[in-house]
Amino acid sequence: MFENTLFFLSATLTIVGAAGVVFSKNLMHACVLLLGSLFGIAGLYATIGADFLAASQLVIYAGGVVILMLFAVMLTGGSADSSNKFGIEKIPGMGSTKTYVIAGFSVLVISFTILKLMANFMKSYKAGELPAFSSTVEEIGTLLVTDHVLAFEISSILLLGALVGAAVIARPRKG
Amino acid sequence: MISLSSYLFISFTLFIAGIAVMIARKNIIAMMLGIELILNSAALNFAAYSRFVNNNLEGHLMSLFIIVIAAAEAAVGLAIVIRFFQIKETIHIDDAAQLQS
Amino acid sequence: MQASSNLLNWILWTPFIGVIGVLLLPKSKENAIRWWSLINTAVTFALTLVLYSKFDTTVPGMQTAFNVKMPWISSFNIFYSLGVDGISLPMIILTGLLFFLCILSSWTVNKQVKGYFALFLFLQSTVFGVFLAMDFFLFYVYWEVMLIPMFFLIGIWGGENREYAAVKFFLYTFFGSILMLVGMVALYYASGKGVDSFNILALQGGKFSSLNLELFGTSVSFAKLFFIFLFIGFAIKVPVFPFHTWLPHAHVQAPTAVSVILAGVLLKMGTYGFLRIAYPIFPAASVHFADAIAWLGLVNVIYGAFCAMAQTDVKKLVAYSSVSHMGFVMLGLAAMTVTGMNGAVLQMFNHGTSTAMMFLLIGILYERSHHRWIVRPDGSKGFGGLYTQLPRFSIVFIIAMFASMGLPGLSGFISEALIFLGIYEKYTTITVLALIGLLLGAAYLLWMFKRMFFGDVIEECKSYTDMNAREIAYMVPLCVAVIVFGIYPAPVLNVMRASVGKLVSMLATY
Amino acid sequence: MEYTISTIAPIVLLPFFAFVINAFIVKRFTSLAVFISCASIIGSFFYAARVFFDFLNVFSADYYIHKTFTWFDLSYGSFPFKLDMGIYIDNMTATMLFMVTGVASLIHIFSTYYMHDDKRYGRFFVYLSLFTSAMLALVLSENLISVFIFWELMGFCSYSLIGFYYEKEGAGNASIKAFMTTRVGDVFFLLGILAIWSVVGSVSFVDIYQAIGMGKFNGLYALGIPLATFAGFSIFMGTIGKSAQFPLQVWLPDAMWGPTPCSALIHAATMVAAGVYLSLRCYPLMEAGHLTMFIAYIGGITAFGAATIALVQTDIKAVLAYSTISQLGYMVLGVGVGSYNAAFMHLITHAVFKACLFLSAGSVIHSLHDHHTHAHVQEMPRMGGLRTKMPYTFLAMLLCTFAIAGIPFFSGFVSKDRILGDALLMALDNKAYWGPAVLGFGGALLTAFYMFRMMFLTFFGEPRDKELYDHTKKEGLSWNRNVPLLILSVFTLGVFFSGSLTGQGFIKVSSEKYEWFKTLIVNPTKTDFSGRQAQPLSFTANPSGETFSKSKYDSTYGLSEEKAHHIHHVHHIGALVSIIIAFSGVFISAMMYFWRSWNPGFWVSLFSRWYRALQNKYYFDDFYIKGLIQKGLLPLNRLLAFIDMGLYDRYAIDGWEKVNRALFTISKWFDNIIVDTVAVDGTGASVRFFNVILRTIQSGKIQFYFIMIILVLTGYIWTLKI
Repeated sequence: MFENTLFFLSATLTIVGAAGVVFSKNLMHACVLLLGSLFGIAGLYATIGADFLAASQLVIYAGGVVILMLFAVMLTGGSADSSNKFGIEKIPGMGSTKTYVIAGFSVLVISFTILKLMANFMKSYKAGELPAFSSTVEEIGTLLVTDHVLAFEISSILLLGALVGAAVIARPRKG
Repeated sequence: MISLSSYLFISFTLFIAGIAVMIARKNIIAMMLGIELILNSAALNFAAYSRFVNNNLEGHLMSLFIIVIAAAEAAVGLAIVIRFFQIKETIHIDDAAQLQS
Repeated sequence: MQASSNLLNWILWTPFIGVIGVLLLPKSKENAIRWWSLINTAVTFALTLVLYSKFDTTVPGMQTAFNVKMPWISSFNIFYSLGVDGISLPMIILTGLLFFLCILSSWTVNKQVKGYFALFLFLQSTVFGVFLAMDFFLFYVYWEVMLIPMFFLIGIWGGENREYAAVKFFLYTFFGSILMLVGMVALYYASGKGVDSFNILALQGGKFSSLNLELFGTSVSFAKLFFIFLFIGFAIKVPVFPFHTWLPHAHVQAPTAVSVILAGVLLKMGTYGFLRIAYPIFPAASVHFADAIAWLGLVNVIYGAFCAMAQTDVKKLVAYSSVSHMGFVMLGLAAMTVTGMNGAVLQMFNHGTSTAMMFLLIGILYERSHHRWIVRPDGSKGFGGLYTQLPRFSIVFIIAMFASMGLPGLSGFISEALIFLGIYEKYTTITVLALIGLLLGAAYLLWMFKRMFFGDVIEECKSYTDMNAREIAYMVPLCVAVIVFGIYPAPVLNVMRASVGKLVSMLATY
Repeated sequence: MEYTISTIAPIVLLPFFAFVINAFIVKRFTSLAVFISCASIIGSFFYAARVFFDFLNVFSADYYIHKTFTWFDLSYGSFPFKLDMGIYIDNMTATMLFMVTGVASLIHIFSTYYMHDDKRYGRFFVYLSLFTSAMLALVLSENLISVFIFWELMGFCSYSLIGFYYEKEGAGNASIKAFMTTRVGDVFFLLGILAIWSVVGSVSFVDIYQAIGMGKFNGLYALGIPLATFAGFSIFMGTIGKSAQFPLQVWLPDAMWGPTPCSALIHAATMVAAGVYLSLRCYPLMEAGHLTMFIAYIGGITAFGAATIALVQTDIKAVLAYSTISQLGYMVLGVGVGSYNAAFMHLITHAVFKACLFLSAGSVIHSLHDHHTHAHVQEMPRMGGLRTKMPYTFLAMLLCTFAIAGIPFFSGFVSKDRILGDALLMALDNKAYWGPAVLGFGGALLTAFYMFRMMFLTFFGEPRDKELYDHTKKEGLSWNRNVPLLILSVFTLGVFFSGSLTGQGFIKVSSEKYEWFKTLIVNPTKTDFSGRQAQPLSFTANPSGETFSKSKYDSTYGLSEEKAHHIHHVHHIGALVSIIIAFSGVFISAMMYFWRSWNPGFWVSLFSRWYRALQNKYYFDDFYIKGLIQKGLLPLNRLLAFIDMGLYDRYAIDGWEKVNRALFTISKWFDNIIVDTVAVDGTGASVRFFNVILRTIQSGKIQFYFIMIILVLTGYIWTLKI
C-alpha cells in the first residue's frame, strides 16, 4: 500500500515537473520544476528498491546539478539591460509559437517511433515473481571495486577532467 | 499492478518532455534542462529493467554512471555557457552558430 | 631472437621524448627549452657511449644482443627491427656527439626557439632511425621523415635565400628517395614477398645475381639495374659528382648547427647506405660497377677541390671541401679491400668531426661578423688579421683546418692513408690523380687561412671578441676527438674491423 | 747498455711533454714554459748522448736496436693488414740523435736571448718543442709511414714558425709557400710509400732492404719503368721538397721570414737535412732504381745554382738561406755519386756550422736596432766594421765561414772534399758524371767567395751606417748569446770528424788506422739484413758487437792494387783542387770587398742580364706564382666553379623548373579547354545546385541539427523490421 502511494505520488511529481519544464515561461521556475521532477525520480528509484540510487539522485542532482544551473542562470543575468550590444536579448525567451509547433511535431514523430519499438517488447514481456528488497549499497560498493573498477576509475578521471576543464573554460581571460 | 510498463511510461514521458524542451527553447540553459530530463529517463529505464527483468545490480551501476556523467556534463556545459556569455553577452542558441568568431 | 636489451629503443626514442618535452614547455620559457634539449641530447650521447662500452668488437656483423624486432605492418611483413654493427656504431656515436654539441652551439638561436629545438631533436631521432633500422621499409621511412625537419630547419632559420635552398635540398633528395623506393619495392617482389622481404640482413648475399628482367624487349640484369637505382638514391646524399649541387646551397643557407649536422652526419647516411644496403644486397653488381664508383670518387676529390679554391664565401668553400672529402670515402668504398673500406668508414667518422669543427667555427665567426666573405664581391677584404684579434679562435681553427687537410697526428691522415693504401694496387692511376686532391686540399684551406687570419687587423674586425666559455666548451670535445683519434685510432678501428672485414670477405667472392 | 723503453723514449717524449704542458701554461707562466722547454731538450740531449756513446763504445757495423709495437691491426680472416710503429737505431741514427739534440739545445738556449723581448716569447718555445720532438721521432722511426707522419708534423711546425710574425703579409705568403711547396714533394713521398707497400707489404726499412736483397723490386711498373725506379723517384721527390732541391727550392729563402733561431734549427740544421736523411735511409732503393745519376745532377744543379744566387744577395739571412740550399745540394750530390758516408758526414758538419752561422747572424741582427723604423737590420750594406763591436760573434762566425768555405782542417773541408773527390772519381769513370762534378767544384768556388763577401761586408771595413753603428752596444760574453755560438764553432774543427779515437781506443781495421766517422757509418747495401727481425718493446738483449771487416767500409776493398791506388790518387787530386778553389774564392772576395782593388760593379755591368736573372732568382717564383698559379690554377678554378654553379646547377638542375613550367602550361591549357569547359563545367553546375541546398542545411544551428538527427533516426527505425 505504501509502495503504491509512493509510486503514484512520485510519478505525479515527475510528470508534472517535466511538463512544467516544458511549458514554464520563466527559466527560474523551470529550474525549480526540474528539481521537483528529479525528486520524483528519486522516489521512483525508491519504489524499485534502489536505495543507493535514490540517495545519489537526491544528493547529486538536487544538491549539485540544479544548484549549478541556478548559479548559471544568475551569472548570465548581468546588468539590468535585457539586451546586449548587438540588440539581442540576453536571456532569450522560452520559445515562441513557431518553436512549440516544431517541437510538438517532432515529439509526435518520436512518440510513435518509441511506441512502435516498445509495443513489440511489451507483447513478449511477462511479469514474474519479484524477489524481496534488500539493501543494495554494499553490493554496489563491491561491484564498483571489483567487476566495474575500470569504469569507476574512468568516471573518476572524467569528473576530474570536467572539474579542471570547467575551471579553465569559465576563467575570465585578459584581452 | 505497478509493473515495468509503468516505469517505462514515466521514462517515456520524461524523454518526450526533454526532446520538446530541447527543440522548443532558444535558451542554452533551458536546453540543458532538457538534456537532464533525457538523461534521467534513460537512467530510470536502466533501474527499472534491472529490477523487473534482470534482477541484478548492473542497471543500478549504469544509472549511477549516468548520474556521474550528467554531473560532469552539467559542469562543463555550464562553464561553456558562462564563457560564451562573457564573450557574446547572450545565451541565445542561434548566436552560437559559428565555429570561430 | 634472444632476450635482448632495450638500449637501441632507448637511443632511438630518447630524442623523441625530448621533442614531446619541448612541445609541452611553454613558448616563453626559452631557457628551459634549451636546457631540456641539452640534457636530452646529453643523455642520448651517454646512451650511445653505453652502447659502445657494451659492444663486442670481436663479433662480425650484427650484434644480436642488441637486436629489437617486432611486427609493424604484418600484412606486408614489415618489421620494426633495429640492430647495430661495427659500421653503424661509429656513426651512432658521431650522431650523439654532434647533436649534443650542436644544441650548445644553437644557444644563440632566438627565432621561434621552441620550434627550432623541437625540430632539431626530431631530426636526431630520425637520423638514429636511419642508422639503426634493419628493415628496409623502416630505413626508408626514417630516410624520408628526416627530410621534413631538415626542410623546415633550412627554410625557416636559414639565410637570405633559404626557401630556394630548402626546396632544392628537398627535391634533390626526394628524387633519390623515389629511385630507392622503386628499388625497395622491386626487392620486395623479387624476394617473394616472404617474411624477410624487407629484412636487410636476409636480403644480403648475391641472391639476385642471376635474376633477369624483361625491359623494353631486352633482358636486363635485375641486380645491375637496381644497384644503379639504389646508387643514385644514396649518391645524391653523399653527394657524388653530378648530384652535388644542392650541397653548397644548403650549406650556405642553413643555420650553423644544421650545417654541422648536414655535413657531419647526413652526408654519411649516403655512404652508410652503400655499406649497409647497396653493397651487401648486390655484391656482384657492386664489384661490376667498382670502376665507375672509383672514377666518380676521383672526380669528386679533384672537382670539389678545384671549385673550393675559387670560392669567396668561406662556408661555401668548406661545403665544396666536403664534396672533395666525401670523394675519398667513395674511393675507399670502390677499393673493396680491408684497408680501403676501413679507411672509408674511418674517414666518415673523421670527416664528421673535422668538418663539424669547421662549420662550428664559421658559425662562431658569423655571429660576430654577420657575413662570410673572404673577399667581398667588390674586391675588398672580408676578414683580416683574425690571428691577432682572436688568438684562441685561431688556434682551434688551425687544428680544424689541419685535421681537415689530413695532417698526420690529426684524425684525417690515418683514414686518407688507409684509403690510399687500399686503393693503390687496384687503381694506381686513380690514386696518383687523387693525390693531387690532397695537394689542392691543403692549398685552398691554407690560402683561405692566410687571407682571413694573417696581416693587419682590418677596421671591421677590431670589434670582434674571442670565443667565450660556451663556445670553447663545445669545441674542446671535438678538438680532443680529432687529436686523440689522430694519434691512436684503434678505439674506432677495433669496433669496425670485424664488420667491415666480413663485408669485404663477402665481396671478395664475387 | 741495456735498452728498454725508458732509455730511448725520453729522447722524444721529453720535448713532446714539454710541448703538451707548455701549450696550456704558456699564456700564464711564460718563463716557466721556456724553462721547461729548455730543460726538456737538454734532458733529451743527455739521453741521446748516452745512446750515442754506447754506440761509439760498441763500435760495430751490425749493432742496432729495432723494436716495434702494433699501432693498429685490421686483419680479418684471410685479409691481413697490420701497421707497426717502432724505433730503429743504428750508428747513423745515434749520430743523428746526438747532433739534433745538441744543436737544438744550444739553439733553445740562444733563443732565450734572441726571442726574449718578443711578445710571443713563450709560444715560440711551444713550437720549438713540438718541432724537436717530431724531428727526433723521425730520426728514430723504423718505417716510412712513421717517417712521413713526423715529416709532415715538422712541415706544420715550419709553417707555423715561418708565419710566426703573422701581422706581416709577407710572412703569411712565405709560410703558405713553404708548406705547399714541400707538400708537392710529400705527395710524391706518399705515392712512393704506397708503391713500396704494394711490393713489400710493409714499409719498415729493414723489410725494404730485405726485399731489395731478394729482388722484389725488379718488376716493371707502368710504361716500362722499373718498380724500384718509380718508388725511389717518388721518395726522392720528398727529399727534393723538404731539402729545397731544384726545382722546388723556392720556399727556403722565403722561410727566412721566421725568427732567426727557427731558421737555424729548422731551415738549416735539422728539418731540411731530414730530406737528405731520408734519401740516405732509402739509398739501396735509389741504387736499385738506377737513380743515382739523376740525383747527382739535381744535387749539382742545386749546389751551383743556389750559390750563384747567393752572390748577389744583400740580406745576411738570404745569403745564408741560399748557402743552405747550396750545401744541401752537396749532400744530395754526395748521395748521387755514391759517397754515402761523406754525404751523411756533410749533413752533420753542415748542421753544426750552419746553425752557428745563423745564430751568429741572429746575434748581429738582434744588436742592430734601427731607431727610426724600430726594426732590426738585416741588410749588409748598412753594416760593416762590426768586428770590434762584437768580437765573440765575429770569432764564431769566422770559424764557421772557414768550415763552409772548405778551408783545410775545418769540418766542411773534411766532408765536402770527400764528396767532391767521389764526384771526380765517378766522372773519370763515366763521362756523364762530369756535369755534377764540375758544378760541384764551381759551387765550391762560389761558396768560398760569397761567404767571405758576407764576412767582409759585415765585420770588416768602415761602418757604412754610422748612426746604426754608434747605437750598437759592445758585446760582452753572455751565457745565452755567444757561449752557444762559441761551443758550436769549436765543433767546426775537422779533427772532431776525421779523428780516429773512439771508446775502444784507436780504430784499427786490418791493422790500419781509420777515421771513426768513416768507419762507423756503413752503407746499408753492405749489410746483410736477411736474418733481422724486429723485437717487441720489452726485449732488452742485443746482438753483440762484431769487429769491422774491411769489406764493409772500405770503398777500395776487393779492387786490384792499381784500381785502389787510382782511387786514392783521384781523392788526393780532388782535395788539392778544392783547396786551390777555396783559397782562390777567398782571394777574389778579398780583392773585391776587403782590399777593394777590383770593383764588383764592373762585373755586374759585364753580366747585367745574368745579374738581373740572379736577382730574380732565375725567375722561378715568377714562373710558379705568376705563371702556374695565377695564370693557370686560379682561372681554372674560377672556370670550374662557374661551370658548377653558373651553368650546371643553373641550367641542368634548375632548368628542370623551366621544363616543368612548360609542361604545366600545356597541361593547364588542356585542362582549361577540354576538361574544364566540357566535362567539368557541366558537373560544376550541378554541384553548385546541390551546394545551395547543402549550405542551408549546414547552418550551424544546433536545434536544426538535432531535428535532423531525430528525423533520420526515426526514419531508420521505421525501416527496421522488428
